[in-house]
Amino acid sequence: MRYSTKTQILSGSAIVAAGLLFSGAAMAQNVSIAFSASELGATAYNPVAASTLNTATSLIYDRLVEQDADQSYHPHLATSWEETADGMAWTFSLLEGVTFHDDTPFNAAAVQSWIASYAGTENEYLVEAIGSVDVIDDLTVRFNMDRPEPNLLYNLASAFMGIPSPTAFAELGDNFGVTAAVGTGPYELQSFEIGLETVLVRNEDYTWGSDLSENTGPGHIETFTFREIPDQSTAFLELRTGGIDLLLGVPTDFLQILEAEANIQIIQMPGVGISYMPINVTAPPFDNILVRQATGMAIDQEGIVAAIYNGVGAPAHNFLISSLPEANVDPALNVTYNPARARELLEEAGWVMGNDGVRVMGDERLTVRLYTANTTELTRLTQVVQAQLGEIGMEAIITVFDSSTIRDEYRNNTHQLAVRSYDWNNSDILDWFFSGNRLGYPNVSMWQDEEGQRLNDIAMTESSTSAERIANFTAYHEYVLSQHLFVPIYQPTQNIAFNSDAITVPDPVRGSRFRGQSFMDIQIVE
Amino acid sequence: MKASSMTARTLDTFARMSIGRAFASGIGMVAGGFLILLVLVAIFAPWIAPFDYAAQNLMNANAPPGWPHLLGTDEFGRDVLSRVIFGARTSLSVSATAIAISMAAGMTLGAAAGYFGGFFERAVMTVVDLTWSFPDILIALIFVAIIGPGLTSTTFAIAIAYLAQFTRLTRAQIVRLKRETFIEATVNLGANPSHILLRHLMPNAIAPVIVVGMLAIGDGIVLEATLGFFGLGAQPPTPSWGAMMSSGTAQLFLSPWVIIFPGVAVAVTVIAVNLFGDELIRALDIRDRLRGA
Amino acid sequence: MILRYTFLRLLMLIPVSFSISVVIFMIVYLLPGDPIDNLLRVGSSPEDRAELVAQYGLDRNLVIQYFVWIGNMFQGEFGQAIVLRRPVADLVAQNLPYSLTLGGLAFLFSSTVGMTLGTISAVVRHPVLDRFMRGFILLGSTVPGFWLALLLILFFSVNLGWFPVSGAGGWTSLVLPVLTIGFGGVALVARVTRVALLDAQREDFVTLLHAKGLSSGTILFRHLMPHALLPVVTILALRIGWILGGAVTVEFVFGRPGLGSLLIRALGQRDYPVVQACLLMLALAVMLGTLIGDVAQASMDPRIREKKS
Amino acid sequence: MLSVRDLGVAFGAVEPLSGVSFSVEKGETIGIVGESGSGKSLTAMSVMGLLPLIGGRITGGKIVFDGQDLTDLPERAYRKLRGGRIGLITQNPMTSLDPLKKIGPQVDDVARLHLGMDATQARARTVEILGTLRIPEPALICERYPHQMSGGMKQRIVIAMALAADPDVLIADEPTTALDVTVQAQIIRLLDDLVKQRNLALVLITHDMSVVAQTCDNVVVMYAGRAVEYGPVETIFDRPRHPYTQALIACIPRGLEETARLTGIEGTVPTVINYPKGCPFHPRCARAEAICATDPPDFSVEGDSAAACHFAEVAHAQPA
Repeated sequence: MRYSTKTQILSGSAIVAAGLLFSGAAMAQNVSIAFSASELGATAYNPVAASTLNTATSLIYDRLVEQDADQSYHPHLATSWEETADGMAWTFSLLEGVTFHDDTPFNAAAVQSWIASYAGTENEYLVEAIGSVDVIDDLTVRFNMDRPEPNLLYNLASAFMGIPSPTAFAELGDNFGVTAAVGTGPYELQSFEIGLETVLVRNEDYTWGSDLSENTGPGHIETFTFREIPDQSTAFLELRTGGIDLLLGVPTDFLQILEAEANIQIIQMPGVGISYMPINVTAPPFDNILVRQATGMAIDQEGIVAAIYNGVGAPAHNFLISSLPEANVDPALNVTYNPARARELLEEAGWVMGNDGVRVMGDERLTVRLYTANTTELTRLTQVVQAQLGEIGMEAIITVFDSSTIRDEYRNNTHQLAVRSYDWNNSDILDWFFSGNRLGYPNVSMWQDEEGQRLNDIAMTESSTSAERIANFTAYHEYVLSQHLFVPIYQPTQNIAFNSDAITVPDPVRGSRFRGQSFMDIQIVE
Repeated sequence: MKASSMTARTLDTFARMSIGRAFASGIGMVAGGFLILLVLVAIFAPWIAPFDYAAQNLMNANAPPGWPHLLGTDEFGRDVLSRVIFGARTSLSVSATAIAISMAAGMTLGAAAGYFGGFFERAVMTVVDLTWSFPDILIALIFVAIIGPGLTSTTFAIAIAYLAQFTRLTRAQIVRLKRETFIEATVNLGANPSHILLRHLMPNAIAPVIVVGMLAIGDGIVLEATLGFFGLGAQPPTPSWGAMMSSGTAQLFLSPWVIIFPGVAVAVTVIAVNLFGDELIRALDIRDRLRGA
Repeated sequence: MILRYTFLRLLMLIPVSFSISVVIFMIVYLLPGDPIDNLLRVGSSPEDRAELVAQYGLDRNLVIQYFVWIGNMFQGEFGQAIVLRRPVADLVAQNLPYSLTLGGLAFLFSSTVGMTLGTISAVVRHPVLDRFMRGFILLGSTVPGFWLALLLILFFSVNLGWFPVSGAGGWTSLVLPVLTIGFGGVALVARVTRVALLDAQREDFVTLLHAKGLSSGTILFRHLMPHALLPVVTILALRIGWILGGAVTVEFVFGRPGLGSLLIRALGQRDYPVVQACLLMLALAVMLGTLIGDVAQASMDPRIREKKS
Repeated sequence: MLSVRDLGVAFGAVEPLSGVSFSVEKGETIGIVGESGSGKSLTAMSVMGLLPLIGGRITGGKIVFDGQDLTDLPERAYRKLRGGRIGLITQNPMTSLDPLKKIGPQVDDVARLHLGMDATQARARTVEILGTLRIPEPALICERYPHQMSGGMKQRIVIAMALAADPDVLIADEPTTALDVTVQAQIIRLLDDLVKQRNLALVLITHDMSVVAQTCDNVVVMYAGRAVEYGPVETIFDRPRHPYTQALIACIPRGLEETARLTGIEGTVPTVINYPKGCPFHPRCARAEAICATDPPDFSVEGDSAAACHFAEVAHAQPA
């Protein structure tokens, strides 16, 4: 494995190292990958029960259906499906000849027990709408719905609906996904050291890849080593020195440097998340809607994208990623930068400018608590937000917490503003963040409102067709925007970097994320 | 009251004489001079710093050293020189207050343990030995987990990490002095324990403790920097050398000056503290009494 | 004689370890928030919460919980990690070897290199060497670990490519972390050895040793080194606690697992059983350190052996 | 056997010892006496060639041992002499033994090094020597540690070490100063027997004139780094010709009447940096004249003794 050591930092001169002393460059067919920062710390490869899953999961398990980048659905373990007109039943015909890693057969009975296993788990909402499952014959299964669920296909394509082997799932119980993970996927779990490394080895008798991969047979690569590297720049250096071949999440400020490297290629995929600032409506002064609206107008999304993300990614003006149909709301509701109007609103709300640049009302200063988690990206964004709030006379005091402590703070309702981000490419994220029964976390805005709840229930449970669902969610989205519960800031792109001297990666990348289907097409450069 | 004024006087002459000698030597002069300069910079930071340390100017981010930003700007366009100057104030004050607390607690504990001895001494020394051999970074991180990130918890974390050193040193001094004949004499004269401790034992024990305190300030700055690295020290935008050094190691590739200058500041300060400390030890001629630590 | 002395020291440790275990058990309740919040499914009812609390035995009063905990501990039953949902024993077993190899090697590196440098600087009175030694010892205590780690990675891994940037695969990934931790340790041990040797050389009996016609080499190794070892052994023994927990910073930068990092992660997630187990392991290592220090000193110095027993 | 001619020693610019001469034959004891700070211990270190250890160097004179001049002997050869043919007995027994090692091995070293004995032979020899020094159960003692021994016992062990390789010369640097009176007498008698039985040459350095009187054949009186009078003990004690010697002899407490007043010498011993010019004793000398303050007196020889004093002839009268 050859690599160039051109560097601008210390020596400045390009030194090509003759021999490689370290063992990373195993000649055997192995590709090593580093997870992105958001995927670190997954506790188990158990799609049914785990709350966080990483990319390796999509290689161990297959899904009935796969979703492409253009939101279209492609068959995988389900060859075809049809939904009854009233949306109360779905029938799937299954792929023949598919076996789990423990050689037990994949059939209708397996699907039936798999759907049932979601009961009582954190991911139960995925199958909530399914009343019961009937086995028609060995390769046909029917879902009898309690209510129409236009989002079913989206759920079935999600990583959380990978299909585990029922026998192994029952046998291992809580240990499933920890000591062993049995699915039908192209790769089997060889070893898993939590917080360090996961090694997958090729499933030789895999031939049922989806049409999102050119190679539907066994993978080209013998083993994939997934590594968890907590320090961002260490991961970046590993890629530079050939310690890893593929980095799944590249921080934006490294893009500039990586692009300058001859042997490193960058792939930018449309973003699947938003960075935003939730406003706690129960904490004065933000119980006044004018103050909330003013706060929204203080943030210069375009300026932020240009300055600290050097033009990579896009500004966010509402709560959903722009590729979702429910994102095109009435433009007037979009949150845009307008500092002059923001100052007027604050004056209107009674906050007059004090002598030290901070607004006052009576003897009270406009000083607010601004929380964020201790990752480099978020701390940097929070400091820019702090400065922009300062421009309109609002003094924000930052406190940086580690990720789980910050949840306690939200639950104890000690925050006023926070800077955070979410990763989801479906409009039901609105229910997740704004439904009344999830106050504190994830409903950081602590918002409870019957009109909001009504619109939420209609969108979640009473949309029978996808067109209807889009309309309902758009209405809900617009109502949420009108209440000024948050300030959208930035839509990051998904950036993946790989060592082009070591591996070739399919381009364009199929699917909404760089997942199992793309790994099938990775090849080693001889 | 009279006793304290007498102790103060002996301390005063003692200090003036030894500090003078410490400054006399070449190294002592340079190191001591640098430390005085540093304290002045920390005190008059607002007037010295060319820019407001928190003023962001995103258009001018990551500008290399030059004019008007002599040491360049960081990823928010803030002036690195001003942040290093204000950083001196944070790092020095955090470390100095922490060591002061640690010294006060350590001396009281050590003196009591040394003087009363017996089971009390055994208990105190065992606990203190445990904190000393427990990694200081872990003590600090546990402490921060309990009372949350920020400068107050960093100060207490550093104070606890060095408590053991001062307790051991004071106890060693007291135990050694307790056997001196002049102490037995005062005991026979019917002086009560606190009188003996305050008037006689402590003044003699103070010299080595002050010197070790100085050296510990250097270590305190390093520990504060490490806590900053974990993002648990000074909260943005308050500048501290530690936080600046760990403001995302990505800076090393984009704008290394943002990390290198505070790093140099830490190194030079700690070296100056150590050099001056050594000169002070030689001047006070307490090398052997230090072995109790 | 040594056995009797060690046994006595062990007896003295029992009350200490008891009080420490109580402190460790209580520390966890000082942490704000609790792990059940991390576990609770979003929007679950108070009954779910109560059920989970009962499942982990957090509802019983503290004293009972303590004795259950200690009872399990003796049977090697560390309980179930709440957030990571696996036996604590597995977690510790997975992380301990990494800490032991890294910490152990760093310990050996800093003691051997430290002692050699200390001895050389005490024996060879050469002004230039002296200045270099003082400079090196000074630098050892001024450079923060994470900074040194970064510089080493930049120089050796990125520029020269001799060692991997991070990870825990094979001996090559150990070199830079050991150097980073060891650097501080070497400085400390060298300083202590140097002072101890200089003091030993000033002892009266050294004149008689020369008068007996012994060569300065024999005097140094057979008579002076044992004297110098006494303070060095005490310092090293007290640092045994650092083997397991001291490498947190290095483990973070080099992306290596270890007991220290496990403790910090568990602290963040308020995973009580893991925090308690890690703290207990560290406390045991520290107590073991003080015991080994005392016993080593007693075995080397007959005066201590007589006095204390 | 050992003769020292005009020995001069310096530490950096300071010269604490100059122009010292004496010689001693086998079976003889020579005493070097003087108040502390007179440089007498330096003679021991010079003869042993250990001055570099304490930062000193020989500036002049010769040390002839068995016909060989030691001042320019290479270190390797010197090391063979040390402990082998010249034994040293140090002053403070409490700190002369390595506290971490047992007694046995510390004594065996000398025999193994100089007589090429193996462990068992050396140990047998040690036990035998300890026995001759009247140490009870020597075999047991070998297994004990220095801190378990009394001062007197430890001094005997130091002596055993000095004797282990059958040396020709023994140098005893104030061997009894740190011991209490009863043990002092035993040690002195012990040394005296050794000189007689083993036909050794003993250089006894002390500040105690009564010890000199009991054991020495010849004596050299030192003051402020110089020899001021030397000669056989009888002549020196009968007719001390140098005022300092007379004063020293006068200080020996005699007689038992309660009224006897102890006489002392006014003033204090000069430190090495302020040695007075001319005769060093003149500031404290009752008979000092102008000349004494200017030019240093030569030795006025009388038979086999001599005194460095301008008025040596005059001072015959017995002190009051």
